Amino acid sequence: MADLAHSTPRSQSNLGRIALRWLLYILLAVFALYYLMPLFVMVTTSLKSLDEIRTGSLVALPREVTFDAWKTAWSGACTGIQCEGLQPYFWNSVLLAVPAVMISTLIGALNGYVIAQWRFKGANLIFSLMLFGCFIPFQVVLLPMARLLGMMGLAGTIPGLIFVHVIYGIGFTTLFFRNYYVTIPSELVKAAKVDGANFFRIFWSIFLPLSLPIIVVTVIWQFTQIWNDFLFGVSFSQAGTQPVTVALNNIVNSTTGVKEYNVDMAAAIIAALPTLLVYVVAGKYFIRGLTAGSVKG
Amino acid sequence: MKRSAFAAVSTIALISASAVVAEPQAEVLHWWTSGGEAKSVAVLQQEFADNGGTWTDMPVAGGGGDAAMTALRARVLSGNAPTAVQLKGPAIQEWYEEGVLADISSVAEAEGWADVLPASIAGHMKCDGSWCAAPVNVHRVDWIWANADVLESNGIAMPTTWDEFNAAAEKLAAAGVIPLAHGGQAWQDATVFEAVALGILGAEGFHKAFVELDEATLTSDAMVAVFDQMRTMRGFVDANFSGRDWNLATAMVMNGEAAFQIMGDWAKGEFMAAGKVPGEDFLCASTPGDGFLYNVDSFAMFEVDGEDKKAGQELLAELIVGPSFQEVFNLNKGSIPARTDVSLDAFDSCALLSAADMQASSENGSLLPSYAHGMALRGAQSGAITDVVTAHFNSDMSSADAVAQLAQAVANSY
Amino acid sequence: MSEWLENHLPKMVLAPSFIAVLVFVYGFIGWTAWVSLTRSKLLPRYEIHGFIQYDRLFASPRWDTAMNNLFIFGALFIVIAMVLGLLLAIMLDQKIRTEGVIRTIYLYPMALSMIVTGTAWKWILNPGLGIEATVRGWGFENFSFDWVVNPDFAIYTIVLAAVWQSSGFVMALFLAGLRSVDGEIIKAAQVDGIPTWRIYTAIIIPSMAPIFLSAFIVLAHLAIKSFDLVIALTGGGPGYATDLPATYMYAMAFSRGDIGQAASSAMIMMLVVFAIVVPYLYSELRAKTDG
Amino acid sequence: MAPILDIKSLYKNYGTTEILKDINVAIEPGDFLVLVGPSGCGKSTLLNCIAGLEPISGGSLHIGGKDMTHVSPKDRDIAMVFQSYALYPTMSVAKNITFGMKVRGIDQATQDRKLAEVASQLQIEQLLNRRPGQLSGGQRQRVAMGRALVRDPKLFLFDEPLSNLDAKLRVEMRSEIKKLHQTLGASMVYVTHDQIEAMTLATKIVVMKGGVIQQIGSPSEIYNRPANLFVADFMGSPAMNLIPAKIRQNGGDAQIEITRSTGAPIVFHDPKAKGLPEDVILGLRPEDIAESGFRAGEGVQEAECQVEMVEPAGADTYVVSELGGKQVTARMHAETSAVPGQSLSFAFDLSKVSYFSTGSGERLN
Repeated sequence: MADLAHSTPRSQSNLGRIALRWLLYILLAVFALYYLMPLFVMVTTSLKSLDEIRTGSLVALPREVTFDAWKTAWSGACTGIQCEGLQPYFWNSVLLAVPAVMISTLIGALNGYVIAQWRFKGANLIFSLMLFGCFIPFQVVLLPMARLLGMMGLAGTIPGLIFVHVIYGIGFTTLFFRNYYVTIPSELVKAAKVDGANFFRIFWSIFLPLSLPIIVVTVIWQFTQIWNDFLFGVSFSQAGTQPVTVALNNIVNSTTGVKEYNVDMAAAIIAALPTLLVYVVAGKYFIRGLTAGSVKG
Repeated sequence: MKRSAFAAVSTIALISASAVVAEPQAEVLHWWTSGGEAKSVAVLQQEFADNGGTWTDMPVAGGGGDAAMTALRARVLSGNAPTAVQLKGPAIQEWYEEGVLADISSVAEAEGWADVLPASIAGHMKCDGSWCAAPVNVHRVDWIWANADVLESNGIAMPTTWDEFNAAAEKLAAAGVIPLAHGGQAWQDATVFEAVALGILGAEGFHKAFVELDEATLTSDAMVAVFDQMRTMRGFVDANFSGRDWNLATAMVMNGEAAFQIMGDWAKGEFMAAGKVPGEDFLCASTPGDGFLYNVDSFAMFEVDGEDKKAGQELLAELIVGPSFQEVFNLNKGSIPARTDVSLDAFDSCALLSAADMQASSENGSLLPSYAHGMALRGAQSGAITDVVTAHFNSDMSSADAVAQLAQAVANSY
Repeated sequence: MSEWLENHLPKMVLAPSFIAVLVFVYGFIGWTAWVSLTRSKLLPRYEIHGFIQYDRLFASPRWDTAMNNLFIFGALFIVIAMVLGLLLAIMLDQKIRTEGVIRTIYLYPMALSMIVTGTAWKWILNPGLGIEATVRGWGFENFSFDWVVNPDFAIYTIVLAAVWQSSGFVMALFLAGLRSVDGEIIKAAQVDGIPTWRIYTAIIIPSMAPIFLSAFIVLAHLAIKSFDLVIALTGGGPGYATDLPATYMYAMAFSRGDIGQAASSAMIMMLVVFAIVVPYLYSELRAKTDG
Repeated sequence: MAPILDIKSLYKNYGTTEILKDINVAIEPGDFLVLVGPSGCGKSTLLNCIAGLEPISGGSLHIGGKDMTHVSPKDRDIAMVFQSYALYPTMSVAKNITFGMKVRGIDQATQDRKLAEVASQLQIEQLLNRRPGQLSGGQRQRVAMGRALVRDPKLFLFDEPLSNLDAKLRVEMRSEIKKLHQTLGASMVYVTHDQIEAMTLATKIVVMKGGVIQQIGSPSEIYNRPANLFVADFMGSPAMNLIPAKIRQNGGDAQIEITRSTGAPIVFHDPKAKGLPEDVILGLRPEDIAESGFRAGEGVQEAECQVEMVEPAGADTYVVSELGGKQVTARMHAETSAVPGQSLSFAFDLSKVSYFSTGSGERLN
């Protein structure tokens, strides 16, 4: 596939090829600018002082770089009467996202394994019912979910939030794993059965070790969804269990107070750091994982 | 298995928290999160703590309380309502009708709230005759703010009629100054609209239209005139107003980029934060016309279990309406106290003006609830009106069409 | 006994998820359907009042705008994100030296929520602060980019930001697709002397049909659920020119205390989802049972 | 001695479709049973049923004298080699081979010993630390065999194990499997669609079509006395000539008349044809038709035939002629004088002839 670029046949002159190559790079750069623009605005603003923001252009390089806003955002900004910055909420989000991602990934893997490799009557119907669940607008579920969480005694707790994220993550995680596992020949399961391995042993010893690429895709997807979630976070948390997006919203979206844009922006970047990091570090594996089968139909 | 484990953990947490007998507890849901606001709430928390209470803060900002209301609904449905919630206007009665509010009449009667609160404001705090909410402050909504230097250099005085305002605006526009700093968000459009409506319809007309939803008034020629004035105002706004936050509009006035802004008295906080002095750097006046549109923040107490929480509610209600808190809080927030017997010595000139106007309006019956800030109508109706107002302001809809749509939208909102 | 367990273990493993989906998706849809027939206000009530909420919904000009916007926004967003994603993927597939960096730059918006980027976008799009002002500052006095303040164009800024957020992901999907195309077919085509662009249009792109479908589904799902995007960028304005069904529903349910109305709009949204997803599921399952 | 594998009236349905119908097969210890048939005939399904990988819908199945009808694969004392080898991709070769033992909790020393044995037997010692992905097709095949061998099962099952190899390797592995069978004396069931593989390996062949057994027998029985037209046509390459013929009963003798488009019909005599219906299909393998003078014996009868095509194939030359409206192939020696278009005298060995019913296709003699 990648040979395509270099072995273009004689129809093009050398000069034309170089020009084309330049054009390609210029285009890529232009798009890179488009994608970077908001981040640029956020970073520059977070490094300015409030005075400079009030007086200067919002979209310009800082005249004087200061990291005060970052310090404030992390440990000093007020989200209500508590002025501890994002810090405590950040850890709430970690406590919430890590188990939720792990549980929903594991459930998705098991579900995908069953649907792809242990087909039984009705499995496809169940799968499509689950898939449809991915498309339900989350606003719809807020109120009945609140009621159920209350009945289960999970209202306002982090386990409650984990529960909600796991439930609404099942559709996508199952989809990912199922599409990955259908590309694995079913003879593998048969061989393992003859070898004496049972359902879970086959999953654990044979399928799970094979699943790294799709686990990466699923984890990235789920982590992004859960970390960035605001709606569930604001609805199903109470004081002390609010995730970082709610705190960020409290900092950024005050309606009738003085706005500190530099702190807002620094807070926004801090709140986004984990997901950014995941994409930067695991981005390569993301493409690989997609290539490894999850994109098929 | 897992669930019961969770339940056990939270039960233990509850038990350990309530081990000390009836120490006042309060989890307070509010959307005061920015610096000045948060400082104001911190005052309350301090007083609460000084009286032996434990305050748990549950701030949810965004959308003028929308996000907080989302959280509230989920909390109430899950049977886990916060102890106290920032609620205002008819929403208090709406929640009361759902049967989830607690009665705080005992506190109110012991503290004699009826004697110190203006009758119209007290009315908002009562549900079926009993007290169900405690007022914190009075924001005046129908303010017009101006940059003193800009007015002076253009030889303009604060307008007292809309015609004067229009004339001044045209003059300013000719001089290259943006006459009206405005942020094109639905609630800001509605804020300007109600100020205009109050000026043109008068106090009685305003009450008829936006409290009683009287169809004749809503479709009257005067209402057409209100929309006409809105169309005129649209011409005084710069091209980039859409989606602008209100405080950026305030900054335009501060910088002299623009001359006027019509906004509630929280805008004063922005001026103050930038070190501007009222009367010197910036001017405040009520918008043209008689009357006073108030936006009263208040706390409603929800039905909760546990002696400690009930004790917390009573303590909180007592403190909120207490004179010391009313003074300190409003100094921070830019509003004026809800109770009328608080000393105003420490307040700035704008606040004094506001307090005096409130007194006068209260006496002549022109003390009116702000529709744009959810004081006059229930959410569905005020929302329906705002839809039309903002649609008209942001398009070339004719005033006659707007009036027709207004009546229809109101009818369709029940 | 152990044999019974062995035979039914797969079903038992799937059962909790299935039950969860039944309750938390279909049960809740049923609940919403019920509530949409009531006069629920602040909190749900359960006495049926017929189709009054639907009558109100269809009488509301704001809902009209929201549905129109959904179709404009949905169509543009899906088409542009797909085309751009494909284009970027093809460009990145030309042995670009800095591919890793560029790919990350294209992909990172997916990692950010709009709560994070909303303010930055607002400034960039605002004519007085952002692109228009900057370009004018460079001396192009007549440059104009004021979509966000123009009710007729504001919806396109939503498209712009939505494309910004999602096209990188689509690119990743397509890039993965390009990388898994059988190399021998391409070699065969090159031997046949077919020009590069023809190889793409005639061989590679058609072979990625399943990816188009996947991308379409992901994008359609984003389009229908788009909510924080609008809230952060325009708040539905100017006026309610950029309202979408999701924001309409949210406004009704949570700022207006009109839950019955919100439920009826949710049901209509669900019907739209249904119309898109069911054919997809049908084709998906048919293809898979054939194999 | 009890049969090592005994299948009695086995049925297999998917919903309402019958995949396997009334299968009855038994083999003795040491037998090499080959299931052969065109793709989709149900032979792989039958193998999966034997392995316990597919539940059966009816009938019973005994392995080693024990009822295994509802026993799970791991307890059937079998080992299986798959078409795609089904090696565990994330495990080394050694781990692939010992995985089954590990699952069964066999001690490490035994595992190591058995691994060493099998590895030397298959000459894969140098591959033990590699991953399946690093192996060639033939090597993977050996590892898959190793995984089966290490089990010492009562019954080996092979599912088209050679079909993914190239021609040369296939022949090599085939003889290796045969050798293995002979040295181990193990019982094996082997699925293939390649009739040569079936003939070379089997001690017993089951020919299947459409989920129904067509014939069970030794390779020579299957080859020489096919039970019906399908078996006759499927086994052997080039295939058996199947020529429509008319039988005229003539007192003690029977006349067999074969029409042809050019010239007069051929008439043979065969007492075996006595009592057969008038219309039959006559089956004769190419090697039973020779050039006159190269074949003599009791049943040999000669006839002039028009040569249409001559295909030299090294050791033999195939000569094609038209009889009864069919192309008839004769296997002649390499130096045959046959030339297309010429007439040649053919010798037909009627002692080897098979008669089939035109209606049912069943063998008549």
